[in-house]
Amino acid sequence: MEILDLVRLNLLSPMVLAFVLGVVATLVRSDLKFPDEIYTALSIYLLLAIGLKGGAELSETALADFWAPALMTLLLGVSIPIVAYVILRRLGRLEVADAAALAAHYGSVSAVTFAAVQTFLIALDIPFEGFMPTLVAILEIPAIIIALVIARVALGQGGNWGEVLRELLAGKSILLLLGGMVIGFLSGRAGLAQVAPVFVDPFKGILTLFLLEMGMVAARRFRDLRRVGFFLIAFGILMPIVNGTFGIWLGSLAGLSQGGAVILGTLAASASYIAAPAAVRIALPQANPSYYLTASLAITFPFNLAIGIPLYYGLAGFFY
Amino acid sequence: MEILDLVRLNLLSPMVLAFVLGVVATLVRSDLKFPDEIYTALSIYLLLAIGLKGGAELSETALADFWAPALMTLLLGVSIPIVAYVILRRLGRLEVADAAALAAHYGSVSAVTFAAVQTFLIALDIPFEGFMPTLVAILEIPAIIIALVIARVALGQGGNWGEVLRELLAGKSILLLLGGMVIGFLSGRAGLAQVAPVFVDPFKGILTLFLLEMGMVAARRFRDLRRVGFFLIAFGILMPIVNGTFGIWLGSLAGLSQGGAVILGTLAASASYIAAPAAVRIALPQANPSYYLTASLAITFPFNLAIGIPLYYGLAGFFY
Amino acid sequence: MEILDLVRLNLLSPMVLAFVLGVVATLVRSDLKFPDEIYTALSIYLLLAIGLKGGAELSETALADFWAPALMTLLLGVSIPIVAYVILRRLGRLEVADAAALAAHYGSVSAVTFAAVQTFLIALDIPFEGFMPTLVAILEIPAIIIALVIARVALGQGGNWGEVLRELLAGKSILLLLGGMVIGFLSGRAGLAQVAPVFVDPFKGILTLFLLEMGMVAARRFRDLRRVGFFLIAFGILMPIVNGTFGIWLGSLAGLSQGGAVILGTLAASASYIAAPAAVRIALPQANPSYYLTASLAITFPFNLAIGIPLYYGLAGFFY
Amino acid sequence: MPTTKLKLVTIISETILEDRIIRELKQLGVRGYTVSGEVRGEGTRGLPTVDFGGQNIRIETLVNPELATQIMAYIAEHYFADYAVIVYTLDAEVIRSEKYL
Amino acid sequence: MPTTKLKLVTIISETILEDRIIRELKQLGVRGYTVSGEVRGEGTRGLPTVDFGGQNIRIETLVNPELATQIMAYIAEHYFADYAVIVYTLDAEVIRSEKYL
Amino acid sequence: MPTTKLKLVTIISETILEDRIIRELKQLGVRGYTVSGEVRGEGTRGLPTVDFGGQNIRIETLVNPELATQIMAYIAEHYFADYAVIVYTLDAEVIRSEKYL
Ligand SMILES: Nc1ncnc2c1ncn2[C@@H]1O[C@H](COP(=O)(O)O)[C@@H](O)[C@H]1O
Ligand SMILES: Nc1ncnc2c1ncn2[C@@H]1O[C@H](COP(=O)(O)O)[C@@H](O)[C@H]1O
Ligand SMILES: Nc1ncnc2c1ncn2[C@@H]1O[C@H](COP(=O)(O)O)[C@@H](O)[C@H]1O
Ligand code: NA
Ligand code: NA
Ligand code: NA
Repeated sequence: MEILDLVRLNLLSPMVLAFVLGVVATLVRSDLKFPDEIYTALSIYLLLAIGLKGGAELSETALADFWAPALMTLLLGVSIPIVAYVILRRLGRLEVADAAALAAHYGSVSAVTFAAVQTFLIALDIPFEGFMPTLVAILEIPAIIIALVIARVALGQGGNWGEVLRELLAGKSILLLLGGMVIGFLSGRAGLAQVAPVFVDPFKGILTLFLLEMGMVAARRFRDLRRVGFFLIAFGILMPIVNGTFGIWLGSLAGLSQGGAVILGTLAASASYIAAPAAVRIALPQANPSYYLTASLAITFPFNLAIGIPLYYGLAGFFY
Repeated sequence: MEILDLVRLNLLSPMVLAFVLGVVATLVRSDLKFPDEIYTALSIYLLLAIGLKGGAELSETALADFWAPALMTLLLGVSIPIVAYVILRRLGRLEVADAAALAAHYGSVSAVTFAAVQTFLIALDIPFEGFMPTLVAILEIPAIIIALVIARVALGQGGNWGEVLRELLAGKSILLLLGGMVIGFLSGRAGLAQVAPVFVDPFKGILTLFLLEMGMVAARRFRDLRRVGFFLIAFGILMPIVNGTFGIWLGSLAGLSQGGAVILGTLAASASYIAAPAAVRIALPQANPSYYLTASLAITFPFNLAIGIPLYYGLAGFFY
Repeated sequence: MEILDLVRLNLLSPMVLAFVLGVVATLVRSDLKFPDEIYTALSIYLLLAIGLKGGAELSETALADFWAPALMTLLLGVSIPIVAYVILRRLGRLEVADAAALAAHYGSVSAVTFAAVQTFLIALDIPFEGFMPTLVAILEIPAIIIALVIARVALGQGGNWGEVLRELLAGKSILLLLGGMVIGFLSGRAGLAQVAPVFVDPFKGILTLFLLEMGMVAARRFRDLRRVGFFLIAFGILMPIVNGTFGIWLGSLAGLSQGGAVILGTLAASASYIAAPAAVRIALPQANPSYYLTASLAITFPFNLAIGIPLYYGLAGFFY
Repeated sequence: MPTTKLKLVTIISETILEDRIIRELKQLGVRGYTVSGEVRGEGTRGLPTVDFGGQNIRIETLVNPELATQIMAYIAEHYFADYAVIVYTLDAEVIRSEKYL
Repeated sequence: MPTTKLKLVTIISETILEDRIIRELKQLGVRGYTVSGEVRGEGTRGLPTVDFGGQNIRIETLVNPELATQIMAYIAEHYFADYAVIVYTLDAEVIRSEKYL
Repeated sequence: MPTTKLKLVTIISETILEDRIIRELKQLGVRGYTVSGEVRGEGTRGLPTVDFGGQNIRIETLVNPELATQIMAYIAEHYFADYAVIVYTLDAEVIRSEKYL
């Protein structure tokens, strides 16, 4: 009941509504198009802004508070892809490559979902730890590596590991997140204040614009929904709920505040759509992109945005 | 006299001056170029911002105040293209297709001109109804349909009406305006406040950038002025004055405030340069684009921006 | 010592750190790419914003305070390229075309370096004259013309002078700077206030984004450093120090405030990377672009940004 | 490695016609195509651009010679009179020709 | 439907030369052309780009064989020494050939 | 002015492969190339795009006929199975052929 209220509140936020507008635009075949360059610019902005704020906060945090959550996050990044892979192979009967590809996506993380849950909590005035962006960075990569290792072992392939690793670590999302964090950390709150009219105040508005575009992107994948089948649709909804609950629980064990645990849960529940697809396409080309892109973008992302976030907030009540 | 003061004041606003700078850039053949993607992004922004603000205001308006202005707006949308068509055929001796194409443009509406008149009134602290963006949406399409019907009847053509209608309704300007309005309406003033640092505060500044580009676009059409001839130039200035006066009058009859009537008049006076050209090019390809684009962009738009808006404000004095 | 403190302070500003992040992104071969259109948009923004603020300030300045600094700036624009040319020919033994090309760059000016020094002084609460952007415009072109004249005389070439001059004067940086200044001047502080949420408040943040991209651009030139040789690297560091000191001294003679003299010195020290490369590539195609682009972008620009600006500030202490 | 000779048909058209031409190409039997947006140009019509985005697009499709002829005829009949559209073909060589036929 | 054989001349050049080359093509008698901006490339000169926008542009023009030869010679003479420019021709077939001649 | 006949090899591929294909082309002996980003298309694979930027890129390179054959074979062997990639060649004429060989 309280969760339903939160869902309603969340659904009526400009961000979620903008996502819906994007979906509608695609469904009515509007000529509205978001230039790719603007999409790229907005995502650079979001990642850098998340990093900057996180870094500035981190510079005021006792690092002793930080190791437990960091470790738990790493644990999430290692365990989720393994669990997901097993489920996909056993229950879903997917090919090795496809199962590993999906495992990489669900173990990794979506920065926009992070931005959305952060905005949700701020709107409700619920406090959370300032170092959360660090956890986004920690969670992004391990799952991808583990899933790729699983695939290579199962398929008996070798391959250019060094190159894949470099590409992952130098990938733009990690670079901007970590880079932004370092900038924020070194220049501190005073530095952040100087650029706040760009990187702080307009954050929600820019996120709204970005979600308009995400709605169009997700909706273009809708026609693949039939192709991916019922199992993947169910997976794209249930796996996040499982991962989200797991993340909240680990967050509570790690001593995070309730808000922090909701964020960690949402991170666990979210599926990557930047770093993972790029790495998987290169390292596991035989996996069918329709599966992982559709599940991540057309099922899990909208689910988390609209229902998952308030749901995880509600679920956190059981742990606090 | 008072009108002259307003004109001078208006001419010295950053927005009008930016338009002039754009014109100058083209005339001196500067290498200044506005990337198309930025133009697209700015126009997405403007339409969405207009819609959002309108929707948030609408959510606080008694809808009983709304039906009369809405009806009058519809009346404008139906009558202007008919009058324009007759004038263009009788006095201008234009071909059927060209006359209908121009009628579509002058019956429809320019969202940027709307943004400019709104900004003008806000600078003068003159209040107006919050639901004005709704009227933009109402005025945008009917005139185009009526003009196309006239052309098809006169030319004895049939054709794919359903497709043309869908394209008009799903066109990006309607989609963003109405979509923004729905978002603003549902999320209310509180929702708008969350995204105000993007969609409210920077509005004038973004409009200024946009008008810089519009100046370049309009000036590129100047060389066609000779080709379109004296009649069209006169039409591009006198028709807006007629339509503007008519719009103000209907606005006063509908019980709009003076500010609201000035806006309705400006809407009536403005000529479309997004929705109408796209629809006309597809549905009436035999009409010469030089005529309608030059009249709308190189004559009427600058006229309204520089002189028309303060003029309509002055004229409104006779009705209030 | 005090200079060292300033350097450290400067190095930890978000702007300089963003530049470093851009360099890192290129060195680790990240897939981070800044769309060209965004780069163009940001540079339009920066130039226009600089101009607008300058113009609005100028409208409140007694023009009697202005002629001496303007004249000194012109003197800088005339003397620097001559000195630079002689040094490059005598000490560096460069070809005529290459020496003249470099002279054009070091005599002209970098608007982003101007933005950086302005931001630096504002952060330290050091006042400076509002008309400084005018000096940017004055300094931009003469050096380029003089260097081209030198080259043509030395090479015995004729050529289309009128066209080169028109292109210089209609070049986008002059057009936006001067155009912005005229707009700011005519619409005054009240006009500027209307667009401040776009052109004033976010300035530092946008500059930060821009410097991220500049870092990537500069780093792409690093691999040419070996090719250009030790002499040019030394030139790219020492010439700015000489020019900067000269500029500060002339500024103090012209009666500028200390802040104003630091800015004039920084302008003198900076090397053009928009206007000069374009003009030189057309008018002096036989000059090797590797030399002038690498010196200007990969040596002098980062040097000024990181060390030069606080250094010139320290040096100004000797003249005040 | 056996190669096959096909035709590369190129259509340069106003942006606004993109969706329509692609729909029609598919109806004519085209199995793949590549579009480059944001090209610009001048021809005998001047600049009839109606939107501000890149004025023209280029559509290229590899097809067998008969289909190439059909496409050229189709475009000529339906677009030459009223729109700024040109079409031309080049001789191309491909491998894996079954993909295009 | 009769087709005519023409030459498609392609020039790839530094962005900065766009206006100049197009002016000169028109003087040589070209009646239409298409430009694709924002192409990038590498050749024997490395990267002499002077602005940050797309480094190169591609200019294509359909002309008769004589004019094609003339254009190639012109470009070679005026640009090869100092600028990063290449030019090549392909055999094209068009309909409505009077449009290009 | 003597002209030489070369092959213009065109590869249309997923954006994500750009760096890799160019590295490999250079290893095969290519001396220059031109890339047009932001092309989009459809073929027999549907839309396997993994990033949101322009889905495909077009890589063009002028080479001698033997190298052209080699490149086609290489691309077929390494990319056709798993990636959305096509390759075709056209006959081109150039001047200054030593530049490309
Ligand atoms: N001779 C030509 N060579 C290359 N492209 C051309 C030529 N003529 C026309 N075009 C292209 O086709 C478009 C339409 O041509 P037109 O219908 O002649 O205006 C132009 O905007 C150019 O992009
Ligand atoms: N062999 C080639 N194939 C395709 N494009 C080339 C080739 N060589 C050079 N180019 C293009 O022409 C431009 C100038 O070449 P260059 O003058 O050799 O530096 C390069 O940036 C490429 O875009
Ligand atoms: N017949 C064709 N003509 C032109 N381009 C094609 C054709 N088939 C495929 N392509 C291009 O090659 C890409 C990959 O094709 P595919 O591997 O068939 O999906 C497509 O996205 C198109 O851009
Ligand atoms: Na996850
Ligand atoms: Na109207
Ligand atoms: Na200088």
